[in-house]
Amino acid sequence: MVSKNQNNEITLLFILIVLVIIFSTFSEGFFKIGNMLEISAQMVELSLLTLGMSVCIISGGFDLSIGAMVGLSSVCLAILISSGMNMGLTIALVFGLLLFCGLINGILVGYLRINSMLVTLGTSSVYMGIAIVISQGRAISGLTQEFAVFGQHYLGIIPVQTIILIVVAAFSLLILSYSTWGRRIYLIGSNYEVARFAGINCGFNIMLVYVYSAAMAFLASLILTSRLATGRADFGETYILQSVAAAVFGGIGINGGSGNLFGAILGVAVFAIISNGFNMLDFSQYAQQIVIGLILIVFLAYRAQHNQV
Amino acid sequence: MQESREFILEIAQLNKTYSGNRVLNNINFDLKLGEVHALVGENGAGKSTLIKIIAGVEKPDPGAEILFGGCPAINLNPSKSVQMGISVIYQDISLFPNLSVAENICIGGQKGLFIKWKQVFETARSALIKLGAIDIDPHVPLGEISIGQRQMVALARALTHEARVIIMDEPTSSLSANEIKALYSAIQILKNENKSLIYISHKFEEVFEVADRISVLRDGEMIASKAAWEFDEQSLISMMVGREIRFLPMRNDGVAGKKLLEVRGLTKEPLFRNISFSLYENEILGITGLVGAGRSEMAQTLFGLEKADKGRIFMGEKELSIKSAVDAIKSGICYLPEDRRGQGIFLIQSMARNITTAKLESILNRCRLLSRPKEMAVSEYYMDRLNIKPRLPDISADKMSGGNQQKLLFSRWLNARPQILIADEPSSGIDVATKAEIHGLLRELAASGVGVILISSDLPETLAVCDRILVMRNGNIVDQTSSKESSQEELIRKGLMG
Amino acid sequence: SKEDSATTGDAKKAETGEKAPATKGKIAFVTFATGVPYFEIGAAGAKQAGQALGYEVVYKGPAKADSAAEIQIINDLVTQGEVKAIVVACMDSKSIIPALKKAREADIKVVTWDLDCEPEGRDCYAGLMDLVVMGNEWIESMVRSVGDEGEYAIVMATLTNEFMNKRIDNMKKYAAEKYPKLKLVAVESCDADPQKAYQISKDLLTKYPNLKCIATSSTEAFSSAAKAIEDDGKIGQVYVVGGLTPNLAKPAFKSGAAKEAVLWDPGKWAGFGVTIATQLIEGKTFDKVGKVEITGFPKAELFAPGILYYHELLTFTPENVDRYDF
Amino acid sequence: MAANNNLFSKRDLYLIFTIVILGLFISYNAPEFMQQKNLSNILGNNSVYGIMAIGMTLILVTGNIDISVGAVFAITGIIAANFANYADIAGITTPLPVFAVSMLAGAVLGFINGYLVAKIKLPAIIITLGNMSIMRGLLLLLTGGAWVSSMPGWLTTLARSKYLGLYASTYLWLFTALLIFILLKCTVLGRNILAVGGNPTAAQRIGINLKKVYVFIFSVFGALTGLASTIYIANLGCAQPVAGMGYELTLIAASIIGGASIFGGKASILGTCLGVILLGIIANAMVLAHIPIYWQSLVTGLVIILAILFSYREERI
Ligand SMILES: Nc1ncnc2c1ncn2[C@@H]1O[C@H](COP(=O)(O)OP(=O)(O)OP(=O)(O)O)[C@@H](O)[C@H]1O
Ligand SMILES: Nc1ncnc2c1ncn2[C@@H]1O[C@H](COP(=O)(O)OP(=O)(O)OP(=O)(O)O)[C@@H](O)[C@H]1O
Ligand SMILES: [Mg+2]
Ligand SMILES: [Mg+2]
Repeated sequence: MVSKNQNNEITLLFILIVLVIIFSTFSEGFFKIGNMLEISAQMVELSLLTLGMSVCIISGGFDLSIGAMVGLSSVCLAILISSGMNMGLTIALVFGLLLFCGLINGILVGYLRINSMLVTLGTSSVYMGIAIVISQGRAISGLTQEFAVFGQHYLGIIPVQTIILIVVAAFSLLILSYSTWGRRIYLIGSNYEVARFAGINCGFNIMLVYVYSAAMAFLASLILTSRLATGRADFGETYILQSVAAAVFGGIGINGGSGNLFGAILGVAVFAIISNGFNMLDFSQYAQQIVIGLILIVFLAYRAQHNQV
Repeated sequence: MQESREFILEIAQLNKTYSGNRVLNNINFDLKLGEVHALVGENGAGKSTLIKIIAGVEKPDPGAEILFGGCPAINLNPSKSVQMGISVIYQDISLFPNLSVAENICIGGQKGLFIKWKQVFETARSALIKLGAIDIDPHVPLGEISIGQRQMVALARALTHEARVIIMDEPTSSLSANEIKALYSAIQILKNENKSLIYISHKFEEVFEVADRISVLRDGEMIASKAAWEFDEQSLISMMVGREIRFLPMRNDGVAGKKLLEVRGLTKEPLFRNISFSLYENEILGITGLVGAGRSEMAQTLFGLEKADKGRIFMGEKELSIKSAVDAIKSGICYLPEDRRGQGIFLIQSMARNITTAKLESILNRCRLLSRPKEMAVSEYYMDRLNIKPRLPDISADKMSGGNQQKLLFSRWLNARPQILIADEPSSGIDVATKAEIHGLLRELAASGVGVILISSDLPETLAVCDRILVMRNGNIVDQTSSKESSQEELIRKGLMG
Repeated sequence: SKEDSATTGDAKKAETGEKAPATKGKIAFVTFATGVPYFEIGAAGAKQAGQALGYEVVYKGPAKADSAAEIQIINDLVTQGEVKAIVVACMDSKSIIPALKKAREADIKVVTWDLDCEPEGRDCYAGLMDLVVMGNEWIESMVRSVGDEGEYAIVMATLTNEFMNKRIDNMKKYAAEKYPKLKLVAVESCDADPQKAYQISKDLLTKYPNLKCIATSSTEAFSSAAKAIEDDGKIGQVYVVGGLTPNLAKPAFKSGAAKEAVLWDPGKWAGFGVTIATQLIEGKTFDKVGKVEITGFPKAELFAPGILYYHELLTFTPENVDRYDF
Repeated sequence: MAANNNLFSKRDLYLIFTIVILGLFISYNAPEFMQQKNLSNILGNNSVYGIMAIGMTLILVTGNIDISVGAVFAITGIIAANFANYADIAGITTPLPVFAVSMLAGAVLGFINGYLVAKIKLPAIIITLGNMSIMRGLLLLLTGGAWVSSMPGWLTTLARSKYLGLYASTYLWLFTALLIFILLKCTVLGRNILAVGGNPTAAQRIGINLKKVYVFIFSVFGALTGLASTIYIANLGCAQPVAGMGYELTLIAASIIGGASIFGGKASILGTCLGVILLGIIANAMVLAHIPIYWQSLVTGLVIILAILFSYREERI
């Protein structure tokens, strides 16, 4: 028997293939190795953030501060690197900083039991504020050539960031499906009260969720900052709603406790292909928006109908 | 004219299939005016499914014939059935935790644009008084009262609405003797008003007390439908189960072992105070009392879910400091909660996941990752041992019948290998055969050295299984008896009534 | 009547310029936000100029101001490999560089207009004038409106636009040096939200009763501040200055909240960018600093290597505003 | 514990307390804060958010969410502005028809949202996200991004009409709050809405028509958004196709600060209004207390977190 989840991923794969065929027939440039790799590289940041967001949603919450954390981390990375600090040390420091940000979110949500949307909306403003204060609204450049490795280099023909994504995604999939922490996240997300009665340490496990999400935000910002060779406070803003949309599109249940990270990544891939394909086809931006909206609703309606039977 | 007909509800050739799985097979069923028609059957036999179809919540397979008051009821949906005068108390107590008790009782029946608050509260209060549930404040949000009290609210709700057919799916699973008595008298009043009732229960004394007619479902088939006096308990059981069950003497007549647990002066105002007792190896300690006596709260405090005001807990010689459920499980104390849906089962998760939760360590492989084969092995072991149906570890728990969900919950705590198991109403909603199995399991556990605390409102069950019984009332322990004392039943009844 | 139908046919073709056959090539016109009047006017001008020169101009930009999305559009254009030139307004002068470099490596001419990027990212900046210095014109406009003394406040669009920050820093410095009696009391940012700009303006009027002028650096801020002054009953007491397209400036002129608005014609500017791009495609190089001959842009000059200015700043006033329509 | 404590709660008191303390603190640093003019400005300006936040609360009560509010806001704004200009030519000089048209347009768009949510049985977040994309795309396609400006005076003067020291828009906000409060508190329909939020399955089982409830609340939200957008265009004297970007999060924040739960069943209309006022005061204080712009986001965030910690106490035992 094919379970619901697998079913979902098969449908998503099917959609991906259909889209690729459609775009390839209408645009010569689309189905080329170069472009495919370009798509894979373009979707990395959103994918990483969607991983973080998905885990939050699975645990029954939201993390709206990922955008601000990306900005904060980007600014810090750029300032430290451009001021000549050793790259390894910088990365370690900023990574530590973001984990700390995640820890604060996690403590407020997990231990103080404050609504995650509220918490992360508040901390988002704080993290963004710190980023703006230390960058004074400037875009910071002057990054070293060495730092370009994360976002501009290739291993063979494969972009480094694509490899990072594959490794991180595989690791996350493994952790979420096969570690006790991952299992507990699903259980807490499906019913917090029941999880408490089952003797699950909800506070601690939820705290880790937000730390994980912060770690994903760090990686996304590392790649983004390196790819664009600039640090900016507002780099992450547009990703928040996108990541929620991609997660839900990929089959993560908005009420928590269900869904699969593989589906979420496929969700991002569909978005990336649509956006790339339409750019190739010289579609107007407005028409693109309309079509994306239609695809979203029609596909989900189709899926909802079929899951009911 | 039609009101004078004998049958208010007639069902013929009813089938129901869930994704290819037939759970109701060619059912014929009818309900007379002013009759109490009991529906019995094993867990998963299809009782709830049948009444959900009558209530319009589930759609039957095509071809079924349903007549209500002589008229065909086609394309039933919930609002239609409510309009026709069908009122249901669902097994999963379908109420609104965010609304007050009074609103829960009155909602759906109000006419007009505005709510007449005074009327709502008066109606609610009088319904509650009719059921003797005077301690339930109609102003309190439903989410804040205990599961037993919620069941009373659901009953009050069914009495309030001008229904012609009232369906009760295990209305007493969380109730104790007094409330059940009140229910009997309420049912009598309804009968006198010429209302018809369908009554589903696993408790035979109830069935024989209220029913005029009894229908037996087995594996989705209607086995028999006869007047109540034509059955006796044994024949009913053998029809339900299809075989004989023997009830073993349950009590442990041997000497109790070492002292396992000692509780001294446990207090959490205003729920309970000054609770002191000991628990010994090989012993099943019963705690009984009326709904709202504070038993569940006390157990949850022992399990670390609530913080006590004062009191000390010793395990052997060592004093325990239990700050959370994690601590409690580490010390070997496990708690099987009474509110299955709100506290027990992860409805959207698979059966296997529900079973292995409390001891994930047991299904880790060498890399400290969850091993699917091990998980399957563990869950299949318990599905066999407790006869959980359907035997599909991957389907989600919300697709299972209430009794099977309860067995799932039981498996979870068995798998956690407790030293002390606190079971809060473990046999609520469980059929006789399984109940016997669970009692056997509890006894087996006790024999293997585990201390069992059985919280039950079901007095016969308590008397049959427990070695020693504590009686709680209003948060105090009022009485203690041991099985050796002769007139214990009397004593307990006295303790309960105060 | 035959002639008539022929001309209307031509006009139709002209309108749907993209479908006109046998163009000399395709040029991408990229902005960092769409749905903003400023860029829409620019896009129309760019298409018109392209058509006049025999090129097909495609307009692209993210739905919402977003530098990462803009960069992705550039990347996609490069992979697609159909355009001969990109005329781009850069949201961020630095982060866009790697993408633009790739475009240049792929033999695509890159011309920036509106907001420039770092020199290594483009072949040419088709500019209006030194935009940082342009802020000074607003200070001059302020002095023309309210005199050279008194309190003023600045309302800017977003905090994270480095270029705008530079311009405002420059404005502050210029005002402080040239008009020491002008006192800057506050700088606020409205996040490009008109409603927030309205609220901030009202709050400024409350906090600083002696305020004489609100200098703004974005369309939203200008029109919202003008309305706030009107609603607060401060007409004649407080003025708003800054840049605004003439059609949007009319209400402010009518109410008397503004005496003038200093801006340029974005359509013309975009057309300038497209014109430069076509010249680059056709092999022209700009290397001699000084005046350059470009039809339609009499004041055009090569200001420095790679930087062209066409010097056409417009000052809209209640008197002349009806002469423009954009 | 009062019976209907989901409409009036201790939480509201904590919020009021928080707001008062914050207000005192601000006026210590900026005496202008307590001026009657400033207070009425805060109430007037924030009525745009206030009215929509009440609608959003209504959506949240049922366990749904609406991301498309910004797009509906923009569309109704453009429609209202165009209508006002035509009406002016046709000789109409009262804003009432503009409100009516805008609210009607909003209700229609809301109806579409509600109908899809009820029909497709999908999380509203994703349906409204898709609709947002479609609506914004259509709007930009049709308007080409052009603003509608030069509104007739009889509409724009609305932004300065005051009665008893309060702006007209404040009264509209108050009226909306009262209306929705009465709806939830006193009407059968309102209780049904709460019931749906508390337990949709149970609600269906007692014969409440979920579809009707969803369509109703989304339409109401749409109409309220239309109301707010008309106030907005009257305030600003122009309408923009990009208006309302990001409003959804602000509105949700206000509702949740006020005690609503995104999982449904819980709401406080008073709390939502207080949430809007709290956010409005913080924004106002940034200017009055002369916080440098680069510090504003940081200070805002810290104040919000403190306010949450402070007013969240009741929730925890
Ligand atoms: N939604 C569903 N999908 C698939 N199977 C279902 C679903 N609901 C119930 N079933 C199956 O139908 C059968 C009958 O279930 P039902 O709930 O009617 O049993 P029951 O007689 O009420 O048992 P109990 O006494 O335990 O409540 C069970 O085997 C159950 O697993
Ligand atoms: N969350 C709560 N808030 C306030 N009072 C509560 C809450 N939960 C339970 N109570 C009250 O505490 C008392 C003890 O409840 P408890 O559930 O412990 O009783 P019980 O003996 O287990 O009865 P039951 O048979 O209903 O489970 C009851 O009066 C109940 O109303
Ligand atoms: Mg059942
Ligand atoms: Mg209990």
